[in-house]
Amino acid sequence: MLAILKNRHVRDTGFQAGFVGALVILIVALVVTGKANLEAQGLTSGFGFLERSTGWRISFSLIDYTTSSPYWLALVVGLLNSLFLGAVSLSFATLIGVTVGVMRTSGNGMAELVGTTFVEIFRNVPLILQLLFWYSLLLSLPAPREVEPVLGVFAFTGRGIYIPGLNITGLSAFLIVVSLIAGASVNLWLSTAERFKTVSVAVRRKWKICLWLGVAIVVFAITWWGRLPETPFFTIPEHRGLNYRNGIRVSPELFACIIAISIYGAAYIAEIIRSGFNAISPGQGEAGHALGLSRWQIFTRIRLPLAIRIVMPTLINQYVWLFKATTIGIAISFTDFFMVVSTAINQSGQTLELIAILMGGFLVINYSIAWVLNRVNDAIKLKGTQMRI
Amino acid sequence: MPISIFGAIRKKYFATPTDIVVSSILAVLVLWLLANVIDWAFVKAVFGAGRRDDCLAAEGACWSVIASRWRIVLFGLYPFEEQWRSGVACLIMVIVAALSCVPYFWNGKRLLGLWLSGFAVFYVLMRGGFLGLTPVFEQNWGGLALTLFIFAAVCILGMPMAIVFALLRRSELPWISRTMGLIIDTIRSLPLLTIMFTFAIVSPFVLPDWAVGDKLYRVIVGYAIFFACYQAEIIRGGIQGLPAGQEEAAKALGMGYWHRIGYIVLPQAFRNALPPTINQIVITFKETSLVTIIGFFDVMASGRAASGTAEWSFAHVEVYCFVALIFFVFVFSLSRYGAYLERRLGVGRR
Amino acid sequence: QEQGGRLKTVLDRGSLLCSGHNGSFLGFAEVDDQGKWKGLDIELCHALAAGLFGTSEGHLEIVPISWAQRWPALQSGDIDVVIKVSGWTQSRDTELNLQFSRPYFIGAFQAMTKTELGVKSIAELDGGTICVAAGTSTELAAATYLQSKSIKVELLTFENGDELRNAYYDGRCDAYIEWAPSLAAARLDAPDGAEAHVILPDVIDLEAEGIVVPEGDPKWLDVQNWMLSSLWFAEANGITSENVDEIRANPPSATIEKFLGVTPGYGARLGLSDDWAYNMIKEVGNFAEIYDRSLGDSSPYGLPRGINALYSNGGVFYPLIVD
Amino acid sequence: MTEHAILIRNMNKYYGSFHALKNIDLEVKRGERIVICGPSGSGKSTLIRCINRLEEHQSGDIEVMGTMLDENVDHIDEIRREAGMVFQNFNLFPHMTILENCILAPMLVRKIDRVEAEKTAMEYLARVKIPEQASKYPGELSGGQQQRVAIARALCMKPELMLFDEPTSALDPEMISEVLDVMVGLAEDGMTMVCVTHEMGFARQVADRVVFMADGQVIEQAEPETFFENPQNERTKTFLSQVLGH
Amino acid sequence: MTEHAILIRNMNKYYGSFHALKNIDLEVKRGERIVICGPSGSGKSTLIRCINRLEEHQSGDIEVMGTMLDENVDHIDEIRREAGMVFQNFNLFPHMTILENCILAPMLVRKIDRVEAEKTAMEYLARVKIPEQASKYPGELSGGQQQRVAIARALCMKPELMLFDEPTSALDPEMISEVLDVMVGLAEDGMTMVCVTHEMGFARQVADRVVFMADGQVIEQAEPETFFENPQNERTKTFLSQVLGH
Ligand SMILES: Nc1ncnc2c1ncn2[C@@H]1O[C@H](COP(=O)(O)OP(=O)(O)OP(=O)(O)O)[C@@H](O)[C@H]1O
Ligand SMILES: Nc1ncnc2c1ncn2[C@@H]1O[C@H](COP(=O)(O)OP(=O)(O)OP(=O)(O)O)[C@@H](O)[C@H]1O
Ligand SMILES: [Mg+2]
Ligand SMILES: [Mg+2]
Repeated sequence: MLAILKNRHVRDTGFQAGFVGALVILIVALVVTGKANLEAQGLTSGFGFLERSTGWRISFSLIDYTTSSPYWLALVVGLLNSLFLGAVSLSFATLIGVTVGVMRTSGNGMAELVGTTFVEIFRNVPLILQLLFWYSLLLSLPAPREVEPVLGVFAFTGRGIYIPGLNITGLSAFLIVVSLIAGASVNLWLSTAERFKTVSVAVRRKWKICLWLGVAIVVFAITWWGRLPETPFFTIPEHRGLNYRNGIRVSPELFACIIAISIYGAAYIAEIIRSGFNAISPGQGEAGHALGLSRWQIFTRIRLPLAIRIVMPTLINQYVWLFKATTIGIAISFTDFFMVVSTAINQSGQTLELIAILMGGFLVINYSIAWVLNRVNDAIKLKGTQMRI
Repeated sequence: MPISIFGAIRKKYFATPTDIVVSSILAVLVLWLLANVIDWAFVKAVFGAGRRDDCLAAEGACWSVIASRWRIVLFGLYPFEEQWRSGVACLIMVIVAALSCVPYFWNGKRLLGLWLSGFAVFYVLMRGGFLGLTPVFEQNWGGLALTLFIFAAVCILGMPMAIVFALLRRSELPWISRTMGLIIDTIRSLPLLTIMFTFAIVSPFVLPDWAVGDKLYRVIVGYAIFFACYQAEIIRGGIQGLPAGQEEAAKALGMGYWHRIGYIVLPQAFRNALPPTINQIVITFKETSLVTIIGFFDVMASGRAASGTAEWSFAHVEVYCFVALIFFVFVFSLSRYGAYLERRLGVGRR
Repeated sequence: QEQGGRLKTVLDRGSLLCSGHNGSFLGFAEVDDQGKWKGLDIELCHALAAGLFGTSEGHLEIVPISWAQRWPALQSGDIDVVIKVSGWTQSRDTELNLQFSRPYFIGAFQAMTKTELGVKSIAELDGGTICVAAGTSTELAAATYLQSKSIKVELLTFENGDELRNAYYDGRCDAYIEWAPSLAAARLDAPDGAEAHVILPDVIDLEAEGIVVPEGDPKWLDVQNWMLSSLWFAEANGITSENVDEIRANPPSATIEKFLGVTPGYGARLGLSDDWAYNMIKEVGNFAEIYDRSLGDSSPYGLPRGINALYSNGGVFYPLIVD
Repeated sequence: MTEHAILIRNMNKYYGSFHALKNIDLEVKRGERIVICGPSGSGKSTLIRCINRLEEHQSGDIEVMGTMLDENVDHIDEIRREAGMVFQNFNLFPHMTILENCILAPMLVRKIDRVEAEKTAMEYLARVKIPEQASKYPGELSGGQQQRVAIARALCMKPELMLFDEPTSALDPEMISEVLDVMVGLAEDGMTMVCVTHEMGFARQVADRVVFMADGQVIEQAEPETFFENPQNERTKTFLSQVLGH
Repeated sequence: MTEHAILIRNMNKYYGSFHALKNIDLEVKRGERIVICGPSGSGKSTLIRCINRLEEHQSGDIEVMGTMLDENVDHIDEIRREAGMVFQNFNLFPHMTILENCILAPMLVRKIDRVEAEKTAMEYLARVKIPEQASKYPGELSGGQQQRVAIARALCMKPELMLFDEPTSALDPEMISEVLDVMVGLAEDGMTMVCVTHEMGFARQVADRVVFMADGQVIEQAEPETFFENPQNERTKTFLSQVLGH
């Protein structure tokens, strides 16, 4: 008997069974207690409430939503808002981050100073504070009545930023962005995938032209289909009464979220980009110089592509992390997924179900982001064993 | 070949025509920003306690609100007469943090002892109920002290968890490592806010009554688990950086699993993982500010309470600046220290 | 939880866990210069604790809590009672398994706008923007009202009271819908002076704010109701924290004698000590005093009682019969 | 007490589907000194690592100092205590001083108290001729010194048997001899030794038997004289001509 | 059109306060093949890198193909177009295929259209004997192949002059000869070459002149015969005895 206990295989099996078993028991126990507690309080469990109408408003929505819409639609609205905010602010964060990262490695003392200051300030103050700060700043812009539009088309008011825009539904705008991203991905795939290696560049170029023609048609179709009825297709903001009319209004909540997350994210991305540039051996640039390439050509053709390849794995983690940071929008009532769930819990009392939906949503989104970006990374990463660059 | 100061400046800032343009534009931008900020924060600002009416008239910052209500920002709801305790407690935490930057404390036992004793003193002082100190319950803690308390508790609780998670994650037994991997990946892809929210709101429903505890401690546990999942991956990275021969040599000497882990693997893994660990701790401190959203009176919330009264409700930007400064001081010094360590370790690496 | 559980739990624990705020809510829960809670809701917490334990000193814990968390926190036992300006709505009452006490404050939803706009009624705000607090009954009421009157405005929601007010001051919206007390407070507090703002007469809706306890705990609810009633009873009978000792020494009537615990019965039926009302009045005073300190003339807000006065002064509140 | 230090019977080892050791039979008597040689990839390291269970074998028996190497964890511990091992890459613990490296296992595994352990350690460090380095860290020593510390560390556990896996192959030529000297001294003191090495001079000088491996099999075993002068197998001859040709 | 490919007069180069090149005078005629050698740290790389302004010199004149190397950016561009360079570490762009590496600069700098550039590239790749690798990435090639690609890449710019900085020193012995073969072929075609190398066989075979440097100075210049058989300077003798001794 004792000998059996001393047997390594028996032990290993025992440990594993014990660990997994304990975990399963824990989960079951939690669920059972949860059920019992909720029943004791007379709360009905289940997902039936998703069909009930909510009765509350959502101030920013990409799709049609009214107070009589059901809960599931509210959740979809929140999810789309989160994705929208994430997509926009991560794009800006990347743009700013790369710029600042480049500034910090540019060799220009002034640019380095500004870049460093930027990073140190915005990385060392909590995001929530920055968000509240930008929000107060935006709110303190003057009221629409007092604002003259910049260049005749952009109005920066305390009530939002007005920009010229197409009169299309939010959903179709979202779909357009999605199709553009999809087009870009296919493009990348065409130029990097192993299986197209044998196809000549000229043929591939033709394919790409077809691809972008297709994307253009799709985009156009979506735009047309998503027109708002009885409005001109293209409008610019103009004064009317107390407010600006026409054009697209970006609410201060959304705008503050975008600024805060973009800048906070940019500070982190800048650091990553900087380390990427520093990891490139100077020989690469020298080889470019020796071939007579200009500074700009060396930057765009050699150093930037290399830096991006080096930092891609780190960037992926950073993107997932930044996307999670969008939940901060709740602090100024941007109706993202978390805010909608939180309001729904407050209004419906279906705590457990909604939390499950919340977590499920984020798991799906984040795993998807990581999956897509990892595919991108696989597509562009340096080929071969020699990793010295 | 001597180089003049002007030459150096020229080389650094105005080497090429492009550099000249970039530098000049940036310089103008920086000066303009700086001028505005100074104008607002100093030239046109109102200083000194209780000058609300001057503030309303002034164009610049109203530092008067800080002068009048700084104690609320720092100490929150802590009883007024007892606030010295809160202050001393904060100071102790800062000292503990500073001491752990001294290489003398860089081993598991000393570091653990330092933090545990520092934390214990902090808690006892804050909580009171002995030596004639009136008891003050957690609900009345607030401001910086609460932020520091949550932060320290998360680190102290999370670090051992992280070690356990990391060891389970790289266990040779496939089911254990896979299950742990799944748990870690899942928690890592959830936002911290949702984790805190869940532990604050949901856990009372699914836990038996005796295990529920105060909301503060539930949130700390939730945050600690979140922290542990990130830190576990960092530690795992540190362990993977070790040459395989280290563990084999220990095995060949007849050392058992715990001895190998405790004496050979972990000490080296921590050394490898020091820079990312400090980075993680910095992030943890910053993100402690999220607890305000789930209803705690931390330094963010107490900041808002400071301007949340009839008298001062116009002066929120100033209070935000003050809170930002507090965070900046802490976070900046920590991250600078981390950068210094990284350089130091980088130089010493063989 | 078994019957009467929460009262017993609280008494056994020896302290009351009452809802606070993560930040502040003007007039109802604020922090003074010394870091002490004050405001109408907080005073009621004090009254309740004093009634339960003789004094609130050492027996009251104000637990900071956000709006979104008050129901879960109540259900999970993090707090014993929600006194956090919560409107009595049907869905809350039924679906959320909450039970409301009789209202202790009536807030009329009204809109405030800038005088210079020259707007006379909400209908004239058509095309403008209105700020409102998120996820509260205010938002719902405003939306319903605007819908029914076919007024097309944009509703902007804010989670936080400070944010909301500042949004309005900063011109973020043309009008600001809130219940009247907050509006009045905000108006008095406006950076450009009270005169620059006007509260439109349209009453969008009324909201009755009650104390909230979990459903199925009648004894605990009874305590809440009788606490409120006692505060009004004292006001109606001119009993204040100043003169309560005097009156107790020589009670003018048998009812008051009973009320103040000179003769037994008033407390025992609720499971409290008989002098609980006395303790309460002694500590926080009658409802008028509480109101006066928090929102009325002794506060910076100077908000008139209006509808919140006793029936005898044109309000809607009245004490129940003490027998 | 058996007379065999190591007894391997019909042992097979696979890495996945790769058959790394094929039907190995090997006997090592107490006090015997064995040198194992053979071309790269022939399974020498694998064999020696199977003996103290750094690798697991799939079939056949291994008995070390009379203890059967089976799934019983106590047996594994027992064998590891009795067999000291020295690696090609030294594998000293870089975060501990030389002395700490040497006393760690005796204290933890043999439960010897610190003073005693330090005494032993200093003895063995003196024996490998570097007592003066005791308080340095491994990173501050040369390769040859590090390898000598590794030998001392193994000796501190007072093993009955020492296993060496190419102890000199990571060393610069001038350091090889100082390590070999130590090993020769050890052999002269009668320690049972199994040593994988390409140092044929060492084999000639101290080995009681040379074992030649190729392709995961033991091809030939013989006393050094016979082995070097008169190898039987073709493979052995080619190998020897290569190694000695250098 | 001057007859000099390179003309360096009294050139000095400092790294901070360190005087790396001291009063260098050097003339290279068109079609001449120069080998520069000297001990490590003597400034060979620095000299060759000054010629195409990868390093800036502080005083003295450098004239390449009749163009003065001064602060005028057009002159620098001109010189870089005319001088191809091959580095010790190949420095191929790892994110581009071999072909893309070769056509990048001709397309961007010489504005040659893609089809034309690819044709030229394939010619030169054929000349360095790896046309079949055109669509692979540098990481997929051996070191010798990479260095040959680097030579082809430089040739694609049709330079008048080639600079080599120890092109074989990062290579394994068996790859050195394949690179040297390509260089010999280039020399035979009459390309002007300046080559830093320690391959004395190569120097003997193709060099018109050998330049010996030490301590940032040119110590001795001579035809290979004279240089190897009859060195004048003491330093040269020591150096040669070391290099040839191996
Ligand atoms: N962990 C492993 N997984 C798979 N195959 C392995 C592993 N370790 C060793 N091998 C293979 O087993 C064979 C024997 O390896 P071993 O290291 O024992 O050779 P060796 O005789 O010690 O060679 P060397 O003289 O190079 O050290 C080799 O073919 C090797 O590739
Ligand atoms: N960027 C630099 N900063 C400072 N000093 C440098 C720099 N580059 C080279 N040096 C110094 O200049 C001197 C000449 O260096 P150089 O690289 O030209 O030598 P070399 O002859 O090419 O040597 P090797 O044969 O090792 O390549 C050396 O002493 C070196 O330390
Ligand atoms: Mg081996
Ligand atoms: Mg060189």
